[in-house]
Amino acid sequence: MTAMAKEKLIFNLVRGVTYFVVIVVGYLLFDIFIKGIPTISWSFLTELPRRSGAEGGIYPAIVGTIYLVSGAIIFALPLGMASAIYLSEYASQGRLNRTIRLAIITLAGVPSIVFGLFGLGLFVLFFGFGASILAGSLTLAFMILPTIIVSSEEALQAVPMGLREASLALGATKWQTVYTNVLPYALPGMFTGSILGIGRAAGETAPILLTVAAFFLPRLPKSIFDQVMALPYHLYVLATQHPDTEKVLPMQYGTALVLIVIVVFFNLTAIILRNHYRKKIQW
Amino acid sequence: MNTWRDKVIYTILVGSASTSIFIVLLIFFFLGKEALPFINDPGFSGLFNLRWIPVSFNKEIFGLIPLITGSVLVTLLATILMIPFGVLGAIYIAEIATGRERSFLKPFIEILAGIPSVVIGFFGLVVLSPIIKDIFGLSTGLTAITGAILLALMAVPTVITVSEDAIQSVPGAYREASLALGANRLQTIFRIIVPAALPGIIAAIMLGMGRVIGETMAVLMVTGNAAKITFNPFDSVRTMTATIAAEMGEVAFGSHHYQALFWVGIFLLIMTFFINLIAQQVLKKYQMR
Amino acid sequence: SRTGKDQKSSVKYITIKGSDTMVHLASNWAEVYMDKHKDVDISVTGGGSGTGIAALLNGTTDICIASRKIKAKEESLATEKGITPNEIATSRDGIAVVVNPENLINELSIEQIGKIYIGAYTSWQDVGGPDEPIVILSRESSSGTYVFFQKRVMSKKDYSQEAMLMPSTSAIIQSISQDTWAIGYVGLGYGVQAGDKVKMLGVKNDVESPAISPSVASVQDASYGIARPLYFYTNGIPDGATKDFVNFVLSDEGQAIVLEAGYVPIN
Amino acid sequence: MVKVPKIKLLIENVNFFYNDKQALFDINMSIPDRQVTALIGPSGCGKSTFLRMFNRMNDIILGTRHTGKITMDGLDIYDSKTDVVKLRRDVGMVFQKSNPFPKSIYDNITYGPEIHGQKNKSYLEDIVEHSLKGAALWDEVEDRLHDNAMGLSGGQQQRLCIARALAVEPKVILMDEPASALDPKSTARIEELIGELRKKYTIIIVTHNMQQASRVSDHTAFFYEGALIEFGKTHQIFTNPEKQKTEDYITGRFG
Amino acid sequence: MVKVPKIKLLIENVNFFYNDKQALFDINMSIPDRQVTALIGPSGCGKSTFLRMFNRMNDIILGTRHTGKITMDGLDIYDSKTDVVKLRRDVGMVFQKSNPFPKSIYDNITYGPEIHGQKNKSYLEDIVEHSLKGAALWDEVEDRLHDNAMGLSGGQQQRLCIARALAVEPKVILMDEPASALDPKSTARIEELIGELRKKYTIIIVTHNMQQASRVSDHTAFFYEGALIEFGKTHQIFTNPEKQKTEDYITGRFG
Ligand SMILES: Nc1ncnc2c1ncn2[C@@H]1O[C@H](COP(=O)(O)OP(=O)(O)OP(=O)(O)O)[C@@H](O)[C@H]1O
Ligand SMILES: Nc1ncnc2c1ncn2[C@@H]1O[C@H](COP(=O)(O)OP(=O)(O)OP(=O)(O)O)[C@@H](O)[C@H]1O
Ligand SMILES: [Mg+2]
Ligand SMILES: [Mg+2]
Repeated sequence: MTAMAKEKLIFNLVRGVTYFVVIVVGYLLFDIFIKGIPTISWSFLTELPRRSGAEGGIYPAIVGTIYLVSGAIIFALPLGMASAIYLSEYASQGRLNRTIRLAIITLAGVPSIVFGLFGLGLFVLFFGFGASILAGSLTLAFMILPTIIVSSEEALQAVPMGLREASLALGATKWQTVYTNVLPYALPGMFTGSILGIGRAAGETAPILLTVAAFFLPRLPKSIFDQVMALPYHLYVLATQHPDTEKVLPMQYGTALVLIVIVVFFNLTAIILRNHYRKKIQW
Repeated sequence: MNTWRDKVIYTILVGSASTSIFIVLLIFFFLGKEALPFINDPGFSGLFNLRWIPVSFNKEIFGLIPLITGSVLVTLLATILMIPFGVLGAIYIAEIATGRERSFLKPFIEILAGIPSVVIGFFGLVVLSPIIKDIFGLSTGLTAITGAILLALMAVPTVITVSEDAIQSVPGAYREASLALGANRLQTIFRIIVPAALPGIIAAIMLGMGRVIGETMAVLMVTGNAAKITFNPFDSVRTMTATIAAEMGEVAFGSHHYQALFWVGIFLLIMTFFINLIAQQVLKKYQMR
Repeated sequence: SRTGKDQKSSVKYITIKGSDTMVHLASNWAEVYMDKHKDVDISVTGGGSGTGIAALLNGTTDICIASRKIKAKEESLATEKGITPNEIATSRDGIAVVVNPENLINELSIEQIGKIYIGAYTSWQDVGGPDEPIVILSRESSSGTYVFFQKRVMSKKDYSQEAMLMPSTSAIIQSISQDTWAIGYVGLGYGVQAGDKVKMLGVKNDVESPAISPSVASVQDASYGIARPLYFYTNGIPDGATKDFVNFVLSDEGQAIVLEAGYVPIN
Repeated sequence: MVKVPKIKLLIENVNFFYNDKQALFDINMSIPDRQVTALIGPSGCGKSTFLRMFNRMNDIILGTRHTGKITMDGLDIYDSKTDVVKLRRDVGMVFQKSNPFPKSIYDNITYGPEIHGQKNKSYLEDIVEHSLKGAALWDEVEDRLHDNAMGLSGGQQQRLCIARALAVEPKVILMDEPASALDPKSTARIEELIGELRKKYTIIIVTHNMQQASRVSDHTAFFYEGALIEFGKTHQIFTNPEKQKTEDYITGRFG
Repeated sequence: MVKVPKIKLLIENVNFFYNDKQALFDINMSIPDRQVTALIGPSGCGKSTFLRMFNRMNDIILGTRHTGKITMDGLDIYDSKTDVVKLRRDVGMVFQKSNPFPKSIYDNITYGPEIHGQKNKSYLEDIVEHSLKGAALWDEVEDRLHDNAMGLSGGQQQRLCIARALAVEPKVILMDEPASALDPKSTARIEELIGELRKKYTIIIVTHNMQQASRVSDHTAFFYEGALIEFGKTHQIFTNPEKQKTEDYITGRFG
């Protein structure tokens, strides 16, 4: 076989493998889309569930998911970005820095169910928040914190050293330098990573199972100490606990579709943002 | 004035960064607090029993070994599956695909990373497990391999994304140098670029493994959850994450079973911690270059 | 928790937490009750019987739904915390033993089923079928059904190590409908709803007695041998809105909902 | 008679370390006010390291330390009481790779004055014009002050960086191979500019280019493997060096 | 009588485009065999672009195209039947920034022969010694052939890259500012080496450094804004250019 034929063959093989993954994912999305779309209607999106989810809509679950995700953002974003700024711009080689990094690695490796256990122990029971938006959001926030820190730090590191040096050499203080010449260029990247983390938070069942999610709660929460319904948990119960399998199957697909749309929406925003800013900023 | 403001900001930043340490300590504290009484009664060695029979009218046994082997089996299988797909996918996207293909493939793969694991588990139960059963002529499709395939599916985007970054960051100069010596693209990719990106690719695989070990919902739905020690991919296995997720809700708080579940959590944490630690170490070496 | 708070507002809150088996039944009750009592809000949360009982002990729920009886360990914890769990049987759940419709076996005795589940019988040949391995499906060890089945059918012996523990009843039905040689147990309601996806076996209480098919009637008159009660636990005798709700559940209307949800009314 | 120049910077027994690696060995030197001092020497000999000591830019590299003393106008710049921020204002720096901020030309110049509290619009405008003229860039960019600085050519960018440094009115300007990435025309332009600036500023310039050193500087310091081998009038160093090493280097016998 | 050198490369009416941007305008030129041809001109004039046409290195940049014809020994190198891989074997290249592979010195050299199918161990060893000697690096690395090439100094790395190019036995060697990142000593070393290599290879070198061009080359081509302004004997170009632009550039009047 000539080198050229061999090259062609192997490239086609690699292409085949890649598109196999694409097709599997495509099939998965397509399947859920096709089976979910007939269920989607205005009333499905805006009504309360009836007959324990076999009829009616998923409005409280959508709202609950949005609350939980927003809560997670409010806690995790500032904390994560501040941590990243510290690690990237301020930290020296000291023991504190090493310990923080070790902690972040550890956090990144904590399985989501363990976060659930932790949230139950700390927020629900110890702090006495009960199963509540506050407890659930905090648990999710802690879960996505390492993602936000790591990706924000990468975005900060991508800002050329020359800009910092130039600013410092002009007599700017550290914070002036970071604030005017590092953050503005790192922000898109920081948000990108964060939003990817948030997408993950929106789809997780395990951490909210024990800390916030209600299966049936026919009203919207009034305070952060209320429980909420949430899409992933709703889907989980429909898929596993409902006797009327035939009847809830369309509801399952509908819920899965809405959940995917929400997650994909977050991810797409992130991807578009990143592409947009990558094109715009050039050093 | 500036120095004063800088100091305040510095304090805030240090404080924020330190919360991670605090959280980790809290996690260990809370897991430990619930788990510790187990050491006195029924005793730490009970965890190394070969069976996991948490509910019994005779004798409850809380051996973690079958759960650990279950997790290890599924993780290994998933890793073996995700490596070719993840690495070849990354090579394709970074080196072979045309510009337009790239701009479609990359976001698509990234979207896959965001599909909730309940959805993937649901898909596995309804679609994948019958396929596995038929292909391999099994009596049931709920096996380790089914779980591994789903987990590989979930981890592949991580592997592709991170490996692709690693391949991308191989200096273009190597590529040019190789081509200028009369190497074709295939030779350049596999003899120069992939070796140069190898540490990053290994790190990507380790990160993927981390995700695989920690994933809960998908395995819960499709591996059959029989707590037995086996290394047969077509057997049903019970993983550590699935055990916690499934049993935590019904268990009597403060019981031995409850404590044992927290031990499962601790072991899980230790396992993922080491995998991530190795990944970081490899990544660091890579960045030194 | 909502309990005790918001007393000033006119809305009364009831929280229900516990067994995943019962969440949809409980939410059906809640839904109908709330339609009639606009001044009452009821939330229903799963998580498991253990979670529910723990919540009752922590004072974070008004009603705990449980598919098993409270355990001694939990009872002693309750005493410690000054809580007196009050048990109310609300309905019954018949457990149907199901196989794939292609399986020619139609009935088994409780003893035979027990031997299958403890791993003494591994081939369908052992119970008069073809020489095919038996795939054993069970609910999770955490489920009340698991324990109940162990106690009622398996003479309290341990499950076979080969038994596959499914996270849900739907998963069992799904698998049975796909695996020709599998056996499983599911709540009567699930079995009925599954239609011809699975076949419910007749159960003989002992080798001599006739096989009884699971049905609402046979569970209610206790001729069908594998059935268990489903409970509410409250802290002491309920009062106020909770009491009214419990009464509603036990009323004819409440019991009609039980039937509709696939469970068996408590006489 | 020859006027003895005032000493601006005095370097005494300076050693410098990157972690365990010593990069400078016992340097003693005095840098005259309002003159151009060139630092030459083979790659890796420590020129940049030395230069970056004067505005304590090495502080931002982890694991560095030094011994010895550097005083500017008699004040120890490494004293714990020294305000680093103020020091860097007094000691401007131009880097090898031009590094304008990805902002408008105008904003690049006003950045320094603004962070030092200057808010007056018309005053800022004056500074912009003044600095750009000082860096011989005004004519070329006058009518596009609000365009992005990244759109300028390499040579223009480098002059913008010089203008940016001038805008905070430093006393000393450090230049680390300011022309090495530039074409001959831009290089000539920068050299011309240095000739202008030396009237008002103390300039220290690192260069690889011997001709450049001899063209622009008054004094030249030759470094070799972290040590100062020879320091003196540029003319003398290039025509009649005292040390054999210096001569070998200048005549290109080694690099 | 002056020996008329054989023509190795013939360039006819060549235009080159990056997407819509034209980088080369109607170039006609003939490059003599076994001589050194220097390409000079201000930054951005198209020297690198032109150089990279000879081994079709521009092919790997998306959106490029050209018109016109380049022949090597009479064969059209852009013909659809031309084997690019074979072409690049015949036309070696050394880049501005040295780019050894992150492998051992030995593996760097053997990479080329190996991908072309050479498997014989002792033969490969011969090639390594031979190429390193050819690049005047053998003595310095002889006893650490299996060390990582990244541990070499800049100048050594650049010579390794030359050795690596020699190992595949090219006929033409392209060099894009091979010494611009090097110190004077290493530069001198490389220039010496070019003097050696010209006996066996056709060399085309891009340089910013006028002195270098005049030292090492036989012929010099002056490019300006994508056009070939003047091409001739180096001696003549530097002492008596025909075009005013050439003279202006060489005397440093613009860059
Ligand atoms: N950040 C650093 N960490 C460790 N060593 C360093 C660092 N920067 C420079 N060095 C080392 O210190 C020595 C002096 O480096 P320096 O950059 O000052 O040399 P230089 O004379 O400026 O060289 P060049 O002409 O190549 O710029 C060199 O051996 C270099 O490898
Ligand atoms: N990949 C590319 N895409 C678009 N334009 C390019 C690309 N590479 C070079 N150019 C443009 O083509 C023209 C010629 O560039 P080239 O790199 O050939 O110049 P050069 O003479 O080698 O310059 P230098 O001396 O700075 O290396 C320049 O205007 C440059 O901006
Ligand atoms: Mg330097
Ligand atoms: Mg060039």
